[in-house]
Amino acid sequence: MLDFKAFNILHPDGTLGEEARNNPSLNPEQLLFLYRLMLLNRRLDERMIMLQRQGRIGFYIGSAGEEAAIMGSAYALDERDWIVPCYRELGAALIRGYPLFQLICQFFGNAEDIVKGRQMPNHYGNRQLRFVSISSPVGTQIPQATGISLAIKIRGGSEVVLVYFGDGATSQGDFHVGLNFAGVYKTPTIFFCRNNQWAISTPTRCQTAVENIASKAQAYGIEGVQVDGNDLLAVHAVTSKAVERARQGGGATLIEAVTFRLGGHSTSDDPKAYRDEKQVEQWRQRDPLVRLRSYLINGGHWTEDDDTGLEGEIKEQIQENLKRAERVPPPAVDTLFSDVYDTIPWHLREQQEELEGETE
Amino acid sequence: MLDFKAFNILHPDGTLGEEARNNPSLNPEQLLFLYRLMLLNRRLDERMIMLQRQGRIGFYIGSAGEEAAIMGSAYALDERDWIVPCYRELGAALIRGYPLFQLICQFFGNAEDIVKGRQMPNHYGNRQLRFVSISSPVGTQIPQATGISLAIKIRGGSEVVLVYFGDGATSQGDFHVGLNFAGVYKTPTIFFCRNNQWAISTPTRCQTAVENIASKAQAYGIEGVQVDGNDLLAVHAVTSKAVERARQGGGATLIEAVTFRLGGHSTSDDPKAYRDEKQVEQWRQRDPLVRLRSYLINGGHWTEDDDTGLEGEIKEQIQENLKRAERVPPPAVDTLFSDVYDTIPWHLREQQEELEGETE
Amino acid sequence: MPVLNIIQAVNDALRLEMKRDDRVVVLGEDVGKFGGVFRATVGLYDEFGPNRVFDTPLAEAGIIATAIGMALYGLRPVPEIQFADFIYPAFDQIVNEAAKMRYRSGGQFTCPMVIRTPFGGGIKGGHYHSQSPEAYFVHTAGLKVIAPSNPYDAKGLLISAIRDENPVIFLEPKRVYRAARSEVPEGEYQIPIGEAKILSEGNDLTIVTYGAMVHTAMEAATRLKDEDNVTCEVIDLRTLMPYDLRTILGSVRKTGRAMIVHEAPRTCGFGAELSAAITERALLYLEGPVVRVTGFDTPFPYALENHYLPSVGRITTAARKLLNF
Amino acid sequence: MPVLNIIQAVNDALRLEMKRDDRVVVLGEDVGKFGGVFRATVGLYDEFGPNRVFDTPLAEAGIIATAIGMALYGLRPVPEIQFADFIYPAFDQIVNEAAKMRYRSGGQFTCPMVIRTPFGGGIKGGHYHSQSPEAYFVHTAGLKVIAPSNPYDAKGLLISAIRDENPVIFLEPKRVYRAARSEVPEGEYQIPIGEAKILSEGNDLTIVTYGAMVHTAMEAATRLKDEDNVTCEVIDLRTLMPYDLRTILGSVRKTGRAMIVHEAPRTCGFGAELSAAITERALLYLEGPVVRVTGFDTPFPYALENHYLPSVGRITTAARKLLNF
Ligand SMILES: Cc1ncc(C[n+]2csc(CCOP(=O)(O)OP(=O)(O)O)c2C)c(N)n1
Ligand SMILES: Cc1ncc(C[n+]2csc(CCOP(=O)(O)OP(=O)(O)O)c2C)c(N)n1
Ligand SMILES: [Mg+2]
Ligand SMILES: [Mg+2]
Repeated sequence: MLDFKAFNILHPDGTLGEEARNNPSLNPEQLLFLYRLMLLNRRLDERMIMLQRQGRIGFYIGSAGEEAAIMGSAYALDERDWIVPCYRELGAALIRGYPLFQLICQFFGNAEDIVKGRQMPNHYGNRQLRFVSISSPVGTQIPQATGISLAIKIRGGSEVVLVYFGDGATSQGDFHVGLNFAGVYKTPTIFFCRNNQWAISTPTRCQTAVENIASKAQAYGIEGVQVDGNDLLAVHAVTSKAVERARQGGGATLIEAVTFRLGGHSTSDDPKAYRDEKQVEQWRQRDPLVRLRSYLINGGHWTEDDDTGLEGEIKEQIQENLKRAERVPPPAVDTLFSDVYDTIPWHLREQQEELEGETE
Repeated sequence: MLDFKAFNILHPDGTLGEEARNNPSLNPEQLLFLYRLMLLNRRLDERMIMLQRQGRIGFYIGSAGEEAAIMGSAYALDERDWIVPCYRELGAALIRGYPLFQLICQFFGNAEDIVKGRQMPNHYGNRQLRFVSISSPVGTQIPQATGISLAIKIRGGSEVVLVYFGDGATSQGDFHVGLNFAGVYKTPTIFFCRNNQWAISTPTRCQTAVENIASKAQAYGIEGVQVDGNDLLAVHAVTSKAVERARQGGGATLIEAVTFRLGGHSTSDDPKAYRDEKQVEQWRQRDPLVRLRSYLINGGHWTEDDDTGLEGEIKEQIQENLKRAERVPPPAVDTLFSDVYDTIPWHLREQQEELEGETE
Repeated sequence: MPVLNIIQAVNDALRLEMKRDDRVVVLGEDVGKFGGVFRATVGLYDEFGPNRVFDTPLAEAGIIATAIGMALYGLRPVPEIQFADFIYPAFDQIVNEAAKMRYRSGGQFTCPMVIRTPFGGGIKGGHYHSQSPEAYFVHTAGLKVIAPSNPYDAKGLLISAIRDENPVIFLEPKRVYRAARSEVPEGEYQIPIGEAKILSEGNDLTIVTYGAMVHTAMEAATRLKDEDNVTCEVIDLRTLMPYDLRTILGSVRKTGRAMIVHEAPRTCGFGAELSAAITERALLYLEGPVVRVTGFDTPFPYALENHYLPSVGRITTAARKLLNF
Repeated sequence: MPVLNIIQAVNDALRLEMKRDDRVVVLGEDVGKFGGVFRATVGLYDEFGPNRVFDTPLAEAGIIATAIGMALYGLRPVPEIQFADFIYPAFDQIVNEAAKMRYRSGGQFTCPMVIRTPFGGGIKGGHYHSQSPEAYFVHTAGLKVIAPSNPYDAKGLLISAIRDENPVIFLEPKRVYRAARSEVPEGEYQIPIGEAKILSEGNDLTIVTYGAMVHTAMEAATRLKDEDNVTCEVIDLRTLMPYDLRTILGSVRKTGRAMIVHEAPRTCGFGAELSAAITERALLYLEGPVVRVTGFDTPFPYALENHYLPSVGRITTAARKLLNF
């Protein structure tokens, strides 16, 4: 699994490969911006998983090991572009400028959660940021993304749409219809598959008989490319190219980022029950965060001290937001009945009164 | 559309091409058997369409122009093998030995219809013949066929499964999941796509951005092959190969038979409203029936006189069965309530009594 | 006023709304140049072009998901599902996605769209060209469900549906697509979603129905009047969610008897809800149980569809039984 | 007798049936080596091997279609849908195909299979890990629907379901998967499909319920006894289609009052059917309307799920209101 031939720029040891020459890299400032957010992402995940263990939140989905795939791609977008996430793209939300406090309130499902405590942790969404509402059903977002991008095309817009999903999602009918519509209508869509090798306990070889998920693009007449998903530079380069092509009317791309889920599927999952620690260890050697840090330090853009400092900052930032969020009360009971429709119909109004009456 | 490069043996003018040398042909006896059924198929279609116009049956779906694709493939199977049809494979039913009277009773939906008058014309099925019950929803049969073939594999059987569908069906999620499961489990399935260029009024280029539907096989790690669907010999050769491979554990094949629907989608459809007569005329030149007849006559296996005789026989055969079928009464009213479950539950028993009482 | 059938009325509503609001787009199988297998979108392609009216690949999940995406972007899609029987591949997109989008995003993202689809039997369509799936959608919070019975209502309700901010399932009674004709005003007008219409006033029995069954119920009411001197109040619900309980209750409190007529299978059908809701709120007014005359709990048959569908005979028999309760 | 929880009872039933009948196969997401996300299939892979117990790609339509194909061939598939909320991609295969196969083929082709799936709220699962979709399936002719509330019934009903000749939706109450424990006989036994169980005898009020709500209803009954000296007859339906109307009516004719409790949204929920059916047949015995205490007509919430779910408080309040009608 580790000798895949996916497109790569930054080697696991933090040195640049040949491809660096052919691809405009990100400048140190950009890289540091990304590194900061990647570290925040990692620490936030760790912290929330701990909170879940302590019973302070109900559930959590982490993304350790997949940050480069998620953030390298999201960073290739403009503000005007749309992100259609699944549940594991916290990094994309952070890149997008999703306020940390808002995210944490969502994890608590409290009164300041902008989705009003209506969904499980990790199922946020922010219209202003063009970061679409997350749902659990695997794959549903894929053809929706095609729809957004078709609307853009119809209206002559210049935006593109980046949609995320896992290797498991490629088995759903919705994957097929989403990519097929995109091929037929030549929409500005980037289909970004995080192939993290596992769908809960199911390995990718049980999802598909082909080795290369990116090759499925051929069936739809769109571009396909496989990239080292733990290489921030490669992911960014490949996605930028796809964005460019989409923006210029060249149609959709399927990107397969080969990566690995270092943690459990979610806090409900114990991966030791189904996978070999050796595989995990091998992939830990390819940790995208460590790789980027090595590169930054080797290049003289960053020091161990800087890192210690950043760790401290992040810890405090998370701590502060957590403290604030934990003080926020749960959503008001009447939020149970709003937003089912734009206005509350008679039967829901009655049910609301009934709830008030019956629990007096 | 006419210069496609699909695998071909028998040229449109009835002469054999180069590929004839590399492929075991069917012997004249077999060819005559097939020709007789092809002609029966064509005349039966014509007759039923006329009956529909006269209001004697409610609806009909013909297959003119697609007989070689349907019959050449079905003929490549053994009796033990399964056929999973869609609504346009009358020819496969005939090959299978589906009694003509039974078919006609189904078109009438009368008391001798083995599906008990419960479905529209063309939605038959015969368990004894391993010819699965037809339903209207496009594509649902595809993953079911994978399921049958997986069962065969699990039980160590030697049967294979041949499933039919149109070009339109390739757009459904069910196409994707059916082929994907077949790839993953390496099942003995032959996915047979009649690419007849149209899905009602929608041309194939609106279903998919790729030219070659057979190439979609790659996405599932199964074999894919495109064949001249109006060439009985080529279809038979290609399908036989796929059957052989499947039987030997080599897994599934997607066959795309490039062909053309000469008539309307069904008796509810007037194709003049959406397609060019020129296209139809071009394809009429490639009529699989004419092609086979030319070959048989050129080879000295058949004469114009034989043909006139056969036409007479067929006419009579159809006429006789029609007469008999039209005398059969409609299904008894109590068949409304049986077969919903294996036994009739209380609520259906009550509803049956209610119907008897309320229509007294 | 011109006399139109339902297809023409639907077509008229689509054309007017497309003219009025360039965010309205029509998509579905065969709806483009061809104008739809029932001809409901005829002429729209020529008038508004391929960016506003287009054929899709044969995939209902794709049609609805595409419409959801378009709605998220700010368009007003009006997808057509060729027959209601074929809506199930899109069930997940409708029920888990479109219906829940507003709620789950705290009101940020919305899915205004109208899913048009012909429903109901009586055209010799068998299992898969006859179904009445309204109960599935009425049971799904977040959806509105509309089922007009005539051209006038069809036009006014479709216009309202397109302007509505919520996902709407718009069920068109295909049995009377052409048979139901009425005067239809030119130009735009709206019929409010959620308001039933009392088609005939009566004192003895309330018949609540919708879609093609309205016509059968009206015939039965005439027969009951003629043969039994019984007057029925026939209510055409028009909107099934949110439905007009107030009008129903007003009538039942007057007549003391209620009958629901629909084609869909009985068990857990929409009639069950109406029956339960009426009994909950008007028990003391009832002179007999709320009666359901419906399709049976079988798949929709072919040869015997006239036995399956509620008929004038079944309605009148049931009415007489109720009147003698 | 060993004391088991529901998961263990389900596992036990699967093992026994797989041993007894080599046509029984188990398939679904993560059900193989891993044993399922709720551990219901643990150990089966080791005991019966990859030909009898296997993981599928992540596609519910594929899982059910594969099961249909296997059933057509003569196997007895027991597919698992990981959460009932994710059954909709397979809705078309279930509703248009499995449910109609026997009827449409004149009884030639059949689809005996048991679709196991955990359902219901109370585990902080939000919109997509809490739904109760039973009404969709009860409304679909050709399906049986079962929802046990405890380990003993779960085992006996699952064995019956696997031996049944029809497609069965087997809804497992995940909130009490581990919490509901009871003595479960070793070895095989069957509980007949279609028979309800009276859990407590009473004279004042009949409470009809199923699944996890059985436990809430029993608590409410205790409270009503303690605080109001009101005795409730609590009926655990166990099978929702075909449901045991005879037992319900027997009880209602005795108590004169009926309440339905379920988690699913109210409108067009299964409670509507029960209410309608009771009123149709026992109107003159009723001392008040049939009352529904149910989930609300909203998507299933997250933070407020305890307000959404029928509680002991809501049940007792509604009961008192009915008793004072
Ligand atoms: C339709 C549907 N089926 C099943 C599930 C349960 N489930 C949640 S995540 C998951 C695995 C997803 O794997 P993948 O697509 O590879 O994404 P990853 O979790 O690895 O990022 C499953 C089976 C679901 N959420 N939706
Ligand atoms: C799920 C579904 N959607 C729509 C239809 C209506 N319909 C019937 S046949 C058909 C076109 C099918 O085209 P294709 O698959 O190419 O087969 P062909 O009719 O050309 O043989 C359509 C849209 C249907 N039967 N099922
Ligand atoms: Mg994965
Ligand atoms: Mg076709």
